[in-house]
Amino acid sequence: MDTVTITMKNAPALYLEADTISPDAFAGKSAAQIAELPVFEGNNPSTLGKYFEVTGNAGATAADTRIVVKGDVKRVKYIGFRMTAGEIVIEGSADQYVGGWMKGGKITVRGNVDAFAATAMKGGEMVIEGNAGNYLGAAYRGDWRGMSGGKILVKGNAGSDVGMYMLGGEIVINGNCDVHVMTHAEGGRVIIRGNAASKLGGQMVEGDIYVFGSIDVMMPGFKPVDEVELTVDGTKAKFAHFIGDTGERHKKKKGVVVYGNLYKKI
Amino acid sequence: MAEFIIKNGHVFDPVQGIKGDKKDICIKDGKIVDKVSGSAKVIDAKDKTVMAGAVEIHAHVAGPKVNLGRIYRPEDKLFSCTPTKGIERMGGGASIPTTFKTGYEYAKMGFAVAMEAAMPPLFSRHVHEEIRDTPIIDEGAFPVFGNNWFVLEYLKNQEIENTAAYCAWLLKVTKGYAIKVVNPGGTEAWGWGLNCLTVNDPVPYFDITPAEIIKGLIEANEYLGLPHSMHIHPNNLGNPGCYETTLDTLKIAAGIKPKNKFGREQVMHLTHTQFHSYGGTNWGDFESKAKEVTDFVNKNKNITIDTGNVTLDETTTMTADGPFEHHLTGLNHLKWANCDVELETAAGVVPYIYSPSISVCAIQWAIGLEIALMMKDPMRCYVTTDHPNAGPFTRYPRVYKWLMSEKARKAQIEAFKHKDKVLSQTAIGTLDREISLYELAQMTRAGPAKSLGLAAMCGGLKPGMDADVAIYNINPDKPIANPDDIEKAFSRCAAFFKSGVQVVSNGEIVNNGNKRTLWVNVKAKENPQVMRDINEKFVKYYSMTQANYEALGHHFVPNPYAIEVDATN
Amino acid sequence: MTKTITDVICPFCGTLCDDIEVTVSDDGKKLLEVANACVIGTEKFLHSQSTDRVTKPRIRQEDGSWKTISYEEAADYTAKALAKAKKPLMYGWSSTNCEAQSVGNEIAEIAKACCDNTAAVCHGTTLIAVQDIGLPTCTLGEIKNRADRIIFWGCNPAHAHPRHMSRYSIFPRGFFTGKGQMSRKMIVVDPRCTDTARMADVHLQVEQGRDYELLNALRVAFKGEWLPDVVAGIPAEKIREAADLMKSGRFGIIFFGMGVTQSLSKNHNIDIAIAVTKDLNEYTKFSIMPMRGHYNVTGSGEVFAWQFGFPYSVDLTRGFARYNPGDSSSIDLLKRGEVDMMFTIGSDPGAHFPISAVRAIAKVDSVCIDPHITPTSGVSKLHVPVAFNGVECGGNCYRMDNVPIDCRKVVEPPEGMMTDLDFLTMVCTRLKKLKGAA
Amino acid sequence: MAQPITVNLISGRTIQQGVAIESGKEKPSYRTACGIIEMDPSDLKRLGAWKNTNVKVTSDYGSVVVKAVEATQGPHPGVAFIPMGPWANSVVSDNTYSTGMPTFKGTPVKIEIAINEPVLLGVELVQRQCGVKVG
Repeated sequence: MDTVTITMKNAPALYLEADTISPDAFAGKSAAQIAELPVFEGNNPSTLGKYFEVTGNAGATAADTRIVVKGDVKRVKYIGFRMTAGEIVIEGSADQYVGGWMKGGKITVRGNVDAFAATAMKGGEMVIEGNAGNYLGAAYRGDWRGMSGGKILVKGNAGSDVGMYMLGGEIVINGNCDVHVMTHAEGGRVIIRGNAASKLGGQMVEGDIYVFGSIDVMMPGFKPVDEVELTVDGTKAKFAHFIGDTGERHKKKKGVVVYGNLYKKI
Repeated sequence: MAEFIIKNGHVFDPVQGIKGDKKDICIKDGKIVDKVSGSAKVIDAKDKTVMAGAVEIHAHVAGPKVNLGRIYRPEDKLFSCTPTKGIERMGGGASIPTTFKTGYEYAKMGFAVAMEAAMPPLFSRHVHEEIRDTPIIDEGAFPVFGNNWFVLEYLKNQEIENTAAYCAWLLKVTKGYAIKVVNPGGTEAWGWGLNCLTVNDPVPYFDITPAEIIKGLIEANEYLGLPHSMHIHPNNLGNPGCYETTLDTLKIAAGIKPKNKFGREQVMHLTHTQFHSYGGTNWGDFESKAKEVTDFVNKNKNITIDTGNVTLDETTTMTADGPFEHHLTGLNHLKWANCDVELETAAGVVPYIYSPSISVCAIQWAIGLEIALMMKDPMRCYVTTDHPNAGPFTRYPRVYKWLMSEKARKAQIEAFKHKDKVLSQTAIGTLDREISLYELAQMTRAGPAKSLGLAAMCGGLKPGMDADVAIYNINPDKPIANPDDIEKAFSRCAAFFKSGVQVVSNGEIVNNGNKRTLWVNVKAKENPQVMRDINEKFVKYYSMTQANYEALGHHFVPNPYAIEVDATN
Repeated sequence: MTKTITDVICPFCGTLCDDIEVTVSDDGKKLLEVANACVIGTEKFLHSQSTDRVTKPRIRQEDGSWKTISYEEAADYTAKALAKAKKPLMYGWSSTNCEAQSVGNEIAEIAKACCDNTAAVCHGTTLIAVQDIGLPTCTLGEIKNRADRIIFWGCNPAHAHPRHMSRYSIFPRGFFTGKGQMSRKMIVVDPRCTDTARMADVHLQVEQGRDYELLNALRVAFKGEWLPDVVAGIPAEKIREAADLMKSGRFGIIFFGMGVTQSLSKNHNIDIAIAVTKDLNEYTKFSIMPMRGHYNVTGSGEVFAWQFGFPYSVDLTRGFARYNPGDSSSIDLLKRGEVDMMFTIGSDPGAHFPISAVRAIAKVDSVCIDPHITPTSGVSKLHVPVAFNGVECGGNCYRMDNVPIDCRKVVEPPEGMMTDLDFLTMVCTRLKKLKGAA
Repeated sequence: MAQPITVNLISGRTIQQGVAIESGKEKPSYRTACGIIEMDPSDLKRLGAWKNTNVKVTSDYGSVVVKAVEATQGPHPGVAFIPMGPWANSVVSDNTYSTGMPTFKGTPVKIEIAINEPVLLGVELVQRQCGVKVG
């Protein structure tokens, strides 16, 4: 695997859209060619090289390419956009759409990410060592096909609307989580090791939510059914089990109605 | 205006009976002429196919439900919006393109005219604003009448004259083109959450049946002598076994003769026939009844149809058949929009994915093609996708490919997950007919133009007609090696002239043309009773005043082309 | 001598009343009387006659004072500012007509701008919800003729849409509702006991910010499932009664407003209210409708949608249209410091945006096109006063139920004053020259 | 000395606000209509304020001086209402939760008596808050 290091040298006055920072776009290119890749500051077309110092050549394929992003990229959007393979390490914090529509590969962010990270993710892995913004692993506006595969780990807190319209895959949040988790979900699971706010699992058709900490306000559409002992994300504990959203439509499998599940650690 | 001469092309023109002969086409002052001066610009169409501009008889391209589709489907545009390019404004939308993209895409495929198939009269001003912003192509819009309270009340008492007077008034104030009927009576029933699934189901409160509405509107249409016939989307669309309702609907036209000065020979146009040709009792034993429906139409010359071909895409369904869309969202659980329109109609919108892996979708695909292949007279059967219901209009070239190549059909059948089911539930595997270029010109040009009463104006290349001329990269002298070449050639014209202006060159837009709004201006007998009734309904039941109802003024219809009808005798 | 113009459209709120009568002087220069309009609409027509109107463009000088300039100079300034900007935001559009919006869109396309309308702080979250779940709705005449269950959720028409109840929803006697108010049951959901709530058969005084839970509880109640004893401050019994009242009607409607679009859960509140409506269609007929605020915010969404494909928050900076509120929405753009030029027309973000967003406007180059003196003009570099649309010029507008109604001109603007359309056309011509566009 | 109280602030339209914005936002009538906070009588009592007293409203997002008036559409204890306009917008939450929509309704605010501080006119208030130089 070959490593390309890009270091922010001229920060944008506004925000930079750099959907070309991905192993797929870098693959097969030299440092000089990578520096020529297009980026946009507002309506102003530019090149990656105008903002970043690029060192190292990419591997022949995306899978053979590792990108290390250094410097302040808090105002850079779309890093890892639609990536299918390879690896990106962001040493600081990044802006919106990190790993948006990604299908494979791995993204590690040492700092925080803003909203819309892993939008409609299909596969691969994302690790955010700081906090995640709103709409982590959610669907794009209007689409009923949200995150369908892959794994996201947030070591800090997450914003609102985690896993909206989620169909599959897993999101683990070590910290706390803001309102609306897995709204409209039809599969997948979200594990919140910290506290949750409210509005969990609204309009949920299928899927699983696990909360280790507190929940401010429960949705009325989640009915307490029993207590279960489970091993979740390596932790064995007793959980109160709720099913819901009982106001929503549900499929039947073998004559039995399938609900979404909410497990709250006791 | 410039003169052009298109030389050496293979001309297909059903209006003149030209079947691929090499013939020069001359254009002057926006019209086809016999000859032009020596200064005419020469366009070489050697080894190419030349046809009149195509005519779209039924598509949902402008108006409130189309725009609701755009508004509520951002995902239909994700990663597919196109930038401003030369004189082309930016565009977007796969199944529901923006107005600019709609005009450009039609023009790039060689279309000169498109009819918006369902205009809610209360929203006519909206429809016309969108038509205004759709470049190049001439457009008209069909106001819907089949659930209109005036019509229901007049026809309950068999008052054809009053119905006709009301239709004439509504066409004028909405700048409408034809009498459209959607799920007659059923959409009014939907006002209460109900429906009419057969032609004999009574409409709640109004004490009338769909059959009476259909018959009355055919008679009113012929009473006025409108250019187009009554254009119907029958009851019970899209349900297994619906073909019986379709046949009951078609039978209502029996014995009625067309009366008009436009050369139109039908009294009923059955639209998106594919959706109305289903047998079976449920989705499990779902089967094609294309044969039963086309047999009937083949025998009855006073009916024309269009196909409604399924293109196997993700699309957005939209129809004035409100209860149907409610039914559909119950099946696929995708987002449901509905709008009931006071005194007049309703509309619904639901996204739909015609997946080749689902047997019902594959059977629907086959039925649409069967209809076109089983219809004996291509002048009475027109290719549509009921855009965007069975697929986007941008897929026409693919539908042409399937119609023109048995090989292409076989390849698609092979690709289906449930191909055995397609073969057992339809006759598609037994049909070896391949539509010729001449027949295609009938089904997409001369035929729909005649059915719309526009035969003197468009759909052909006869001197005196509008100079709408499309040139395609197809050499009819050579066998087509790969059916995909058909799709490619019809997707982008080599050149297209609209009203004598070259608007497309090598598949690119080079001129925004001079688009017109087609509407039908009926001079009808004065009818004070109907005028009083209209006045009363506005005062009592409409939510806006009569004075603000008309689509009037330059910002709605900047370039009108009125087809005059004298119905005073 | 005076003359009376009938069937005039009121350019204030989304109710877009079209039965106003306006009396003008014989020369058509003075507006004398207004009949049929509500108190706000009347004020709108009459204020156009005030003598202290700004009638010429003004540019702010170094010392902060205004200098009067010509419309030509103002158009030059605007075109240059747009041409120069990397990410201009063209905001507003809700108090102007569709023709002006259309020219504005052309400008935005050439300038590669972000464009947004007042849905951003009004029913934008409704649009997000509609994109997620759809919208079973109807025109206002359907309510008048059929509806026997009227629900006002988080809206206060007695104040915000003063003639709504008398024209469409509560009092009118329609085709199937001959007894008017007697044929209807009215439910109001609001954390305050509003003047609208006082008229209701049932008032659910919901805990502020818990509409999502209450709507969820209604869905649960429809299905007869288990409910906690109290949801959002409302006892389960009362929720079940309200659910039964909704189900038992022949035709129901939920009207909703800022109480849900602007409270916690935002789009989700609407999303689940639409789900409630959809559920009710299993039992009876039900519709839902946003109480749109500005008289032509709906039209702006329509024009954006047919030209660009999205109803608001459209980002054209890359040369093609994109949309994602949270990224391309005005408040976020301003708050995040993404914008380097602000163009405002037909709205007043200075008064109606949170102060952090207004500060961002004050920091950048800015043009404000508005007949009034407003907080926005107060923080802008250039103020271009224009004729009052719907009073001094006509043009098409869309009512809250998407019905288009062509506004009427009833009186002449002060001499020399331009309309929105005139001024935008001048800007467009100049911008095309600057950008070398066709 | 009375203690500040904490309430949940919402904003919204009133008919007086509607009339005032059409008659001129630079005029005192706009301040009269919108430079107010409607409080439940029990909250006024808790604050120890008479009606029509100027109060300072402070949130995480800013602060503003408005006149405290008795709720016209109450009772709504614990909830206070400032009509839509720059006074409300000086203190409302600008958190959009990435939906584009600020949280105009539901901002926790602190209210304290500020008898001697003036309520500014609408345009003036915004100009001051933004640091705009006015000639």
